[in-house]
Amino acid sequence: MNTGVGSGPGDWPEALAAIIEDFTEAFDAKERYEMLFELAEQVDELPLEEWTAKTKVHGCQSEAHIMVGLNENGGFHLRGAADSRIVQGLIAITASALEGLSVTQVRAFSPKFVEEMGLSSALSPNRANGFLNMFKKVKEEATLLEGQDG
Amino acid sequence: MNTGVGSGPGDWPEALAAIIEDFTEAFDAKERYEMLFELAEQVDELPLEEWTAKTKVHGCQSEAHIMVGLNENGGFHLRGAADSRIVQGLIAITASALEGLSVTQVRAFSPKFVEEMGLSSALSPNRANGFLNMFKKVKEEATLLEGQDG
Amino acid sequence: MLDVNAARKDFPILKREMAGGRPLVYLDNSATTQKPQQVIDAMSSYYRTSNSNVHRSAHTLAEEATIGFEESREKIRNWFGAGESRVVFTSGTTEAINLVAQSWAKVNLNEGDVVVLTEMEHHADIVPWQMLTSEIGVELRWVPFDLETFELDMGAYEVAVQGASLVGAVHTSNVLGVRNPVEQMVELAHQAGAKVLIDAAQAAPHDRIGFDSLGADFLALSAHKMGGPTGIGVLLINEVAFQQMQPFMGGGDMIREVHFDYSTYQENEHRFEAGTPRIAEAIGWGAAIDWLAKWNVESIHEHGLELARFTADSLRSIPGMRVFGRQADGDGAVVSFLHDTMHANDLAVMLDAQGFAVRTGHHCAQPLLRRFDIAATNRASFWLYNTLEEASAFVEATRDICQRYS
Amino acid sequence: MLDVNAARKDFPILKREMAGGRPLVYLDNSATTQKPQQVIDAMSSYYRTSNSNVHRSAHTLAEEATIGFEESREKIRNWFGAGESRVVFTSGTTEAINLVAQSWAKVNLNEGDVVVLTEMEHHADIVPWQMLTSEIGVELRWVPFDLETFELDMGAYEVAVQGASLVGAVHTSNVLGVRNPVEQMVELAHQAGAKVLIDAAQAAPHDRIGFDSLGADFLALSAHKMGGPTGIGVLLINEVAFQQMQPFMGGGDMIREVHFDYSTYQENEHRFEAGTPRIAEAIGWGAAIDWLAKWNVESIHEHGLELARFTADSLRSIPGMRVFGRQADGDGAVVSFLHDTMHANDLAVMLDAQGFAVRTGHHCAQPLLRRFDIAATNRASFWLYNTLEEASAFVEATRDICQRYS
Ligand SMILES: Cc1ncc(COP(=O)(O)O)c(C=O)c1O
Ligand SMILES: Cc1ncc(COP(=O)(O)O)c(C=O)c1O
Repeated sequence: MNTGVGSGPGDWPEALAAIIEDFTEAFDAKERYEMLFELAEQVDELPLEEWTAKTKVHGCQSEAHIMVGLNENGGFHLRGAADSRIVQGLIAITASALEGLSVTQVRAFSPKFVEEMGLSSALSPNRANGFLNMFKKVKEEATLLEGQDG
Repeated sequence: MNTGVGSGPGDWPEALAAIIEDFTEAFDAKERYEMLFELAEQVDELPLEEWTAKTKVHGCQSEAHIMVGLNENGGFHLRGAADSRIVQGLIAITASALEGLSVTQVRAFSPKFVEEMGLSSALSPNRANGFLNMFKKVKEEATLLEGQDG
Repeated sequence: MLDVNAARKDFPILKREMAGGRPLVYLDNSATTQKPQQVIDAMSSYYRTSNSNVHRSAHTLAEEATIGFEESREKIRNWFGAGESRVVFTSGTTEAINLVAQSWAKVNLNEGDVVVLTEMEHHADIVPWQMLTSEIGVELRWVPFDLETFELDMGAYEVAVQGASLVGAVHTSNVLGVRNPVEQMVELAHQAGAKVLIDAAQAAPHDRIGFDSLGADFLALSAHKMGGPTGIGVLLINEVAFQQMQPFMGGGDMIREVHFDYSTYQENEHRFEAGTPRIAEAIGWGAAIDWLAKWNVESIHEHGLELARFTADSLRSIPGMRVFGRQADGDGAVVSFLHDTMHANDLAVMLDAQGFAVRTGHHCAQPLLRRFDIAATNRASFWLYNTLEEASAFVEATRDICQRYS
Repeated sequence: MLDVNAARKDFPILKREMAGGRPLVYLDNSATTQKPQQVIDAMSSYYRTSNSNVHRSAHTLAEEATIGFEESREKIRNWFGAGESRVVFTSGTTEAINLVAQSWAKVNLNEGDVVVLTEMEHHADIVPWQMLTSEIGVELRWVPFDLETFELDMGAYEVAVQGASLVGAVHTSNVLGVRNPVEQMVELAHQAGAKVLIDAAQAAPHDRIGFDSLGADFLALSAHKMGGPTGIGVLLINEVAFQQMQPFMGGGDMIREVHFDYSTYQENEHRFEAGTPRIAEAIGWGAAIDWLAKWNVESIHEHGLELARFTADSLRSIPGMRVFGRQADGDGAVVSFLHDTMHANDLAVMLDAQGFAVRTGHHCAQPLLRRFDIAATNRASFWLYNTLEEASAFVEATRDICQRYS
């Protein structure tokens, strides 16, 4: 089992490595999307009332919102939601990948894990951009978090 | 041997039918063009001094000029010249086809004989237009000739 | 009756296996149709045996290419009943409409002149006119449609054309499938002294259009939506309008003489076709028309409509599903739909994972969608190779996804 | 050294038999090159397996088509060294130059502003500017060339660019084969504050162009002259100039949002690519670049030049023959010639009857030809598959025809 810090392939934190394994073992794309739909339910959902211009992820085909914070142990914690379940599933995976990390670790985290999950058509050029925009926003917000700390 | 009056395939005057036969018996396109070059020498050439705006054939890739008249027997007679030998060869064939006909016969003459001669690439869309323009001009001028008569 | 199975055999892509070994069910025909092998072969064969630049040259390949290219123009002229009109090749419907805007409207209209458009237009028939509002100050008048019946408000149309100079109207909507009463629209426009441009991009694959008999002044369409290749389309132009047009782009092939201080232009269609033309594309399109001629266009139309009706009716029975369109006689083989709670993209991705290709988004008709207060629909669209089995499998997959995930 | 025989094998058309069973000797490469089987296959395979409309859709075929299309853009960007610049697809060089005229010049220039052109320009780089003189009143300044050395008068150029806003210059002349000192021309133009558009239609198949390092503002070329399909070309645009451009044509794909009363546009290259793009064409062009990458561009250049030199020298030895061009290092593989008494068309037709395809006419450069007081030349032009044997057979056939019939 992998216990890396997310620098790239082969270096994923445990929770993420488990999700990747589940995905790669899925029978086909249909099953993988079904898993995404399920994961979407498990995110710490950002309720509609908290969706603002500040939380919005741009360049995404769906309306997606994220907010970063710290959990009770002072580790990184991501909340998010999207009108698309699939996008929300990707947010959920990201959240679980980054949960509890330090801000420095978050900023160094590679987005390449999605490529390993076999979600090629969910990660269409457009959609992939959406994911990458989301991931970039997470890192930017994480940096602000650090600012708050220091 | 054919002794028609030029209404179309199978109805060509003798002189023209002979030329067509020569052409269809030629070995290949190269030989046919060589024949055109030779025929070009046999036209009753319209000398440069007589080239005017009135004699000019329009829409032809080369500079071509024609003048219609009557021979000693009162039959149709075509003189012409072109800076292109190939075009002049086509004028020569036309002249020999129409030689001695009545104006009415000239006006009814079909231009389809060139198709039978296997000169496809000499009769490119552009060039064919040139030939057809020339043939049309011959008929128009023939009509004027009639006007002069009457 | 259309022999759908015989038609299918000509389309190699329909044999393709998708994710999980599932067959491809291609329901995105309004975006672009698939190409029969005959079209692919015609282009390959052109490149393998006759490829050459066209016009003004004396060698055999150039002759063959020129003849092939110009023969395709004649095929298109005949197929669309434009024997007394002009056939100008463009890169597609979009460029054809821009050509009307730039070569006709900009030259013949003045500030304050009115262009009438319908609220059903594709962006291709909106943006060029908006550009012209800033360039020369024409005014746009919009003709609404009924949100329940999806029908153009012909009363409003009749009022709008009064004093107008040009009408731009989609023949068959790519979102709603609605076929507009173009005959009546042309008549009313002409009575009011306005010219008419018909966007027939969606009608071309399903209808036999008679341009001369319809009497419109301009008609635009794309090869790629009727079995032909990408990169080519056409503007059909009535002779009177043709004579009022000025060249759009300058360059080779469209000129007669070029001097340092002035140039003169061709007087036929080439006047509007600057540069090396789309030779292989024209030849491929000609082959598409030859291929289409083997089938009966009326039965292509009927077949498509039958699938669209079945699909629309079946989708309506899915809880939370909204269907846009009426699928009346003459309409296109298009069904747009949107579920209340299932995100359109999620539905599309789940369908795709099962081999169903549908389009999702605004279909380049944002103003139309905004009238319904929505930003996207899913859209299934059919052509002659689609079967009732495919439509039915598609509906069941959709039902299943919506039930499980919405 | 270029392995010409290996290269020939990839071109099915070169096996074609012409009139009388003679082999095809294709010497009309400046008009359009032949296509390797790999290019034909790439397009067929696209149509057979992935054909779909691109952008904004969620199904697999649309993804594949989008990726293929955009990957081709990147191949073109890399091949032409435009990593820091913009790559806008057009239908060819001609449309690319019209795009500069309409999207940049018309927006940024005013009455009296000066556009400098050379007397060597192709009509594609003349007519769009003449149109602009009547549209917005720009002035044209012509830079002459020497009728003996065929070289651009750089002294006159340096004077002409003073106070000019734009220079339009052909990289390599399609009639003379002369390669202009484009590096120096860009530098002088930029010193004078003028932008520079390079017409690289003839350079593209023979030269490795580095757009970013050349530093020109615009560069136009066509796929069909470098082994790619008809119907597609490109305009490379420096980032600063790109930001100064306004959309040319309106429609799908180039918009961000369309409202009844206004629209907003994409900010990347799509802004200038209205309508369904040339998908198969882009993919075919990408395959042409992959294919070209297998050969050494420098040796393609050297090979072509060697054939051109041999041909020019040999033709000069035919009595009454005039050769236009210098075939200096860096020049294109083009030889224009004209016999004193043998009509250019007659020569071409006689050559054609023996399987030799040469171009004949004004080569879309009437002003250039008029400087020589002629209306046409014959032109032999070479590419990597032409052999010395072909060139030599061609010269002998020409010599023979001129001897016998002039
Ligand atoms: C120098 C030059 N410029 C422009 C063009 C025009 O290219 P296209 O016809 O592909 O637009 C050509 C080709 O004929 C050319 O040789
Ligand atoms: C109604 C309608 N008009 C115009 C177009 C634009 O066609 P193209 O993208 O081929 O120019 C389309 C296709 O999307 C359409 O459906």
